[in-house]
Amino acid sequence: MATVKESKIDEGTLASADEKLLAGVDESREPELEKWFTASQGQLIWWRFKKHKMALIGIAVLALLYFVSMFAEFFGPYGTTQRFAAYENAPPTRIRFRTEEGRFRSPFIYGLTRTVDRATFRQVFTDDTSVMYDVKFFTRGEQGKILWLIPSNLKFIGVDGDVPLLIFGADRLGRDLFSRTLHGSRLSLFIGFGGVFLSFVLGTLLGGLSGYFGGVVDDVIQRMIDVLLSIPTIPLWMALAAAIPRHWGVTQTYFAITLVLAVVGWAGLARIVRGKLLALREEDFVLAARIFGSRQLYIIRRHLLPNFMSYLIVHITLAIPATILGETSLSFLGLGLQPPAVSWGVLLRDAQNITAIAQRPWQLIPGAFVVIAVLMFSFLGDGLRDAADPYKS
Amino acid sequence: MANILEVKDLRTFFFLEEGTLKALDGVSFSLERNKTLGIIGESGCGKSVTAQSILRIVPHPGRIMSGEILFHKTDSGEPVDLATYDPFGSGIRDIRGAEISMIFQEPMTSLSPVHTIGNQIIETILLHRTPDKIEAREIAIEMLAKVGISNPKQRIDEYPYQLSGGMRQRAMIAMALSCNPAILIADEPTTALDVTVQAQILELMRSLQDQFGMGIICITHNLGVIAEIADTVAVMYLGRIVEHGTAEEVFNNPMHPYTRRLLMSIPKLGKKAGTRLATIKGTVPIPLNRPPRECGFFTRCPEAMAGKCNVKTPALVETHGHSVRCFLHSDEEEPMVEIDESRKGRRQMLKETAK
Amino acid sequence: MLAYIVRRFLIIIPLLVLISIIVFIVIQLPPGDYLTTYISSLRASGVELDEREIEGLIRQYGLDRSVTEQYFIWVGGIVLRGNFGWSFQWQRSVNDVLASRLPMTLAVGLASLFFVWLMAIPIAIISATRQYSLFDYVFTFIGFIGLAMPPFLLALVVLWIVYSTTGVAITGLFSREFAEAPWSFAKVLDLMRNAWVPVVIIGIAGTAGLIRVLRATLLDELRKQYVVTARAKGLAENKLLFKYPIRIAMNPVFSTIGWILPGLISGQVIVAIVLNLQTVGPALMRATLAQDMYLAGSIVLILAFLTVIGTFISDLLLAWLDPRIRYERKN
Amino acid sequence: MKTKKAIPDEGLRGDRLLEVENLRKWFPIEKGFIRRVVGHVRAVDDVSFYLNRGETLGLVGESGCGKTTLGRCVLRGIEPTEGTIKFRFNGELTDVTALKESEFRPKRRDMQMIFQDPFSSLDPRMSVLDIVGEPLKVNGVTSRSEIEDRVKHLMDIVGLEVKHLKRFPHAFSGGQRQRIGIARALSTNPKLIVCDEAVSALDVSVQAQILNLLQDLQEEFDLTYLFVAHDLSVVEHISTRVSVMYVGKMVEMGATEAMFKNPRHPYTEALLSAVPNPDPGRKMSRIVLRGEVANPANLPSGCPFHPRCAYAKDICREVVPEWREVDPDHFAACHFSSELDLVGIE
Repeated sequence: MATVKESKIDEGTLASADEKLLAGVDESREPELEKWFTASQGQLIWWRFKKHKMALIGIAVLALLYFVSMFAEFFGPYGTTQRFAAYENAPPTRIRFRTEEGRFRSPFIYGLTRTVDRATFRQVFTDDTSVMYDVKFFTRGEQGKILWLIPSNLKFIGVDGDVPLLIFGADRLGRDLFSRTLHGSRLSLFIGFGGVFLSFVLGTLLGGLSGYFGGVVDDVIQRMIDVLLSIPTIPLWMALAAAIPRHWGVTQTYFAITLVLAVVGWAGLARIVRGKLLALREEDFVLAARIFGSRQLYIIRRHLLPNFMSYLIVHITLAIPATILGETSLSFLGLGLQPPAVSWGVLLRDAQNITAIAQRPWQLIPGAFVVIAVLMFSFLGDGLRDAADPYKS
Repeated sequence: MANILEVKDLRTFFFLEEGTLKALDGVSFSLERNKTLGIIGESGCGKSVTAQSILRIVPHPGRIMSGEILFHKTDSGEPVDLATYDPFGSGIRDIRGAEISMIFQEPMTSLSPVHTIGNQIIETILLHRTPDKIEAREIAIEMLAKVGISNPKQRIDEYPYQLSGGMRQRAMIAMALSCNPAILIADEPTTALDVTVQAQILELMRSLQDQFGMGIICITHNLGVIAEIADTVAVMYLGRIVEHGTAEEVFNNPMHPYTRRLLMSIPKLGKKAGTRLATIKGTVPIPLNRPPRECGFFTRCPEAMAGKCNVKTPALVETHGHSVRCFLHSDEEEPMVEIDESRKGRRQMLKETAK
Repeated sequence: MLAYIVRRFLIIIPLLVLISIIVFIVIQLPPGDYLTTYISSLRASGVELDEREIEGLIRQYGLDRSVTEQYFIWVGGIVLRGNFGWSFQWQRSVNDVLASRLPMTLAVGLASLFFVWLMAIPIAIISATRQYSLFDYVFTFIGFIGLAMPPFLLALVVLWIVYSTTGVAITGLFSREFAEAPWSFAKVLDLMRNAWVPVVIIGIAGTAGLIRVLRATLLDELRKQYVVTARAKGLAENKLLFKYPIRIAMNPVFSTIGWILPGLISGQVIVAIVLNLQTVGPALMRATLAQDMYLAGSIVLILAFLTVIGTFISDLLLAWLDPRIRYERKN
Repeated sequence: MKTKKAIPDEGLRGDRLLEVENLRKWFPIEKGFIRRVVGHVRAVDDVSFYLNRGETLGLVGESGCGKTTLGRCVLRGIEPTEGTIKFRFNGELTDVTALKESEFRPKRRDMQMIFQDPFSSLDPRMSVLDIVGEPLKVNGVTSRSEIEDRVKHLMDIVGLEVKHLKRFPHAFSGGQRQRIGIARALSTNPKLIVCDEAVSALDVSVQAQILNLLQDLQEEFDLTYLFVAHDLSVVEHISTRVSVMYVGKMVEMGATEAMFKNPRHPYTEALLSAVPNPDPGRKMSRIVLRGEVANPANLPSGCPFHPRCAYAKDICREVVPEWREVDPDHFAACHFSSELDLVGIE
């Protein structure tokens, strides 16, 4: 047909000329542009995310934290229960590079001698400068199982000799706080995933049902959310955590705590999922899909879920630190994980009163890990939030 | 000639991450008292930035880089150059709302949702006309009556969402005219309105012009609205005025290929001429990182001349009763202007030269 | 509007009933009860009770009845007589235990709220109006840290810093000499001297949170067209900011007072334990551990009640502050 | 006076593609937490019309008059409250509203839609290939190469460059996005396309391109359009017949030219006179309507237009005017449509 052909010449050619003008670029940049034009939402998010420096720092630090926590047996010089009887309450070991004579040498430490100050009856640790102990990397230490599987006694750092290397000092039982913090990070960091995973499943499911079915189902779920959100979080956590039997093992307690944290977490998520679902249902492309005959489930799978997945990921990233804080708080109160389990919260329990802190301020160090982990997650979440909607300006 | 506003060679650039966006690249026009200038163009041509530049409310990161905006306060008095004013200073603030005021496209978002319309109108009057609150309220009520809002004594205490779209636009107009401005800038005043309401607002603007005698700059993409209301018309394309003349001249005797095609591309009521509309290929480009010398329209122009339109910038030249910027009509070239793009803006540069 | 208030208020009742049921179930969740714990602790200290004595105790505490009955007795007491039940642990009525602690809890919560506002509002306004300035960056960063630091950890750190520099252990709301003393001017002064620590600590996280929210809202509002309109009127920038965008951005701040306060109160539970405050926090902690179910249940219930009432107040405030919402309700 | 019929011959009249009778869409207004229904928004209220194969019916009206809802109801994008929608499937007029969703789904391919917003109508996460190919996939075409070939062909037809197959919507301008939407609508070889304000969001020069494209496609593929728009000039340009809506009701329907020259309803007259004319020479007097559009949740008694009508009499306040054929194929709902001498466009 003549007219159609003509229109094609007239308007078809516009496309290529048009976009060059749109972007205002010369021909040489075309391949680069084409990459941009054929980029999926995921790629656009990633490109945008990469520009967010804080978020990149966040992801790098978190990667490091998780890596170290997984290989705690390797990075921590000692086991969590290994005690150094002469080193109870010992301060962090000073790693030295200069001998008494003032010469520089490879890193070494001194052993400590414990005396009691006659006036205050306090313990005093003094350096025993008679022997220098070399600090060594990749040494052998106590046998442990890396990743619960591989038996190994290789340690990242250690001391040549029989004095302990207490990088963060020792607790009142003479255990190495550094090793305990690294081991503790495993429970603390991963409880975030567990709790968030559970609340994610619950929240997406119930929020989805609520938004999808509407009507009575929606009403019931919404009221449930109302009730849950009306009960203050921390008291509810406390009351629920108190129900965990004391005699349960570490694993059981761990999952119970995860459950407790998720009980509160899902409600907020469900509300977001529902709202997003309702908004997306109104989008024209969803109506279009219905009009050309798509089934409901297909629309949910193909259009709705992918479109709010990025929001969910953002929400989750920001929910993980909340869970970490929750575990820390509960364990700190003694309602969460119990010794012999080691987590940041459990470790901070040893710094519960002013006497303990005054004696061993280094027992606050696990707290710094909490702050760093949470901070990095916030950076990451912020970056993701900014990148999540790549089509907005 | 009683010009109240003369814009000369105005350049407003936006410094974006992707590069410099030349929203206005040498715009010149003038406005007479009691007359209406219509500025037409498609989205991205720079028509709204023109309005923002005059009032010095160009959003960040936009800057006026060169040019003059001469505003004649009275016929006799010396003109002031608004382009040299500090956008946050009291000089321009005394002019805004008092001598030059503006109405916007979306009357819902243009008014604060949590303040009554009365509050917002009275505020303007208190700023510029009278410090007396009671008098200001009376003026506001009078203005509301003038723009055709029935029962103004009651309506003055209503919130914007309580009014219909047309009523809100009337309230906006009442606010804009409350201090008897010399110039009213209307940025797409009827675009968000239904056609019957649009007719009411256009009618209102015309009758108010008769009453108040202000000059109007009406910015729109709707050719019908322009034909309806404007005495002179400026057609903008890619940050430049491509054609400028009386409404009759521009509509009946368009000379720029863009104007011509634009007029042919819209369906006209009652003139079903043939089945196909004329089209312009492509879309309006964004004036980002453009070559320094070109006719912006050459990529879409069916009459473009290679070696000419793509390498030289035509000048706006008066021929046959109105001005046009096209090499088909005159070989004259726009003089090259060197702009220091170091983000300084005109004001700073003027300051530096003064030192 | 009145109809709206009534209707909105009526929703609260079923909500509270549901909450009380959930709270009671949660409190009943731990295996065993107060008596079992009590008896075993007696046993540990060498005191053996015979069957009759135990049964007597069970009856005395009402533990022979079914859980449903216990619930109705408890709730019935609260509704009919304002009696929250008996605290096994304190051997006093729950009302008694709370009477001394609840006012102090509320006072600390309110003071924290004002601290939050006093700090957050100006900072947020400056941050938003000077976006990307050094001020903005610094406070955004501090805000991040404030949010990342659990309040109890902050309390510990402050405790340590003050102790290591001055040697004073700042715990409790009163100095030792005033702790048991009757109320007097000197006692109030003493309270002021001690109370700022918990107030600041509890307030920090809230401040950080509010700065973030308010800054974001304000940045949104600053981009709105009505700001341009106001500017085009010739309004000075500062006047304009306060009258329009700030006024509108503040709506959520004032209207959320209802649920911020309960949030601060429940947030102070852990801080109160660290700082050894005479508020409901430590009481709740001990009650949950000792399975002192009526005390624990009442505290959680009261906090939930405060939240629900707070949300109600917030809704009303919002309707009052924002004419748009008022209007929607009418129609 | 008898108007000239827009439909060329009697034979075509029998070629009905769509017949809509007494269609209603009432949205309940709920109040309180028990969701008591306190009233209804009568978005579409007792509307009847038909469409013949190959024609374009323009549906005009001001915002909130229910034209978009009507367009969506016809395709059962929104379930109508009441009424019948008969569509010709395989030569037979079938009542679509009587079908279950599962029975209707395979028939949906015959009726498609083009949307107003070129941004929200395309899933940003899908490439052009996926967007245009999706209706094929959903309707049982499984071979990827077959889908790709068909999509390339469609892109060619609507004036998109085939090499942009793998691009995502964000790479296209508004006009091009609209072309993608058109290609998607065409993919199932539909008979009817509802164009919901298909050109309103576009710049004027691009609008002309899309209007031309729509006309070319109609000719080539024997398409029937229900063209929903608020711009009367555009509707006049593209439609064979026009129907005017006012708060949920149709007030007039007839062949475009005849109706615009000689309207039979005062609202049509007012609407036509309000359109600004891009011809500075002709500043004609216009009818400026008083008052505001009626509230569809609380309609005035009698004729819903009577509070604003310059010709209203007592009967208009009391009796709802009937929808009747005032001339052959020219319908109007006004008590005085045969008496009034209304002015159209010259």
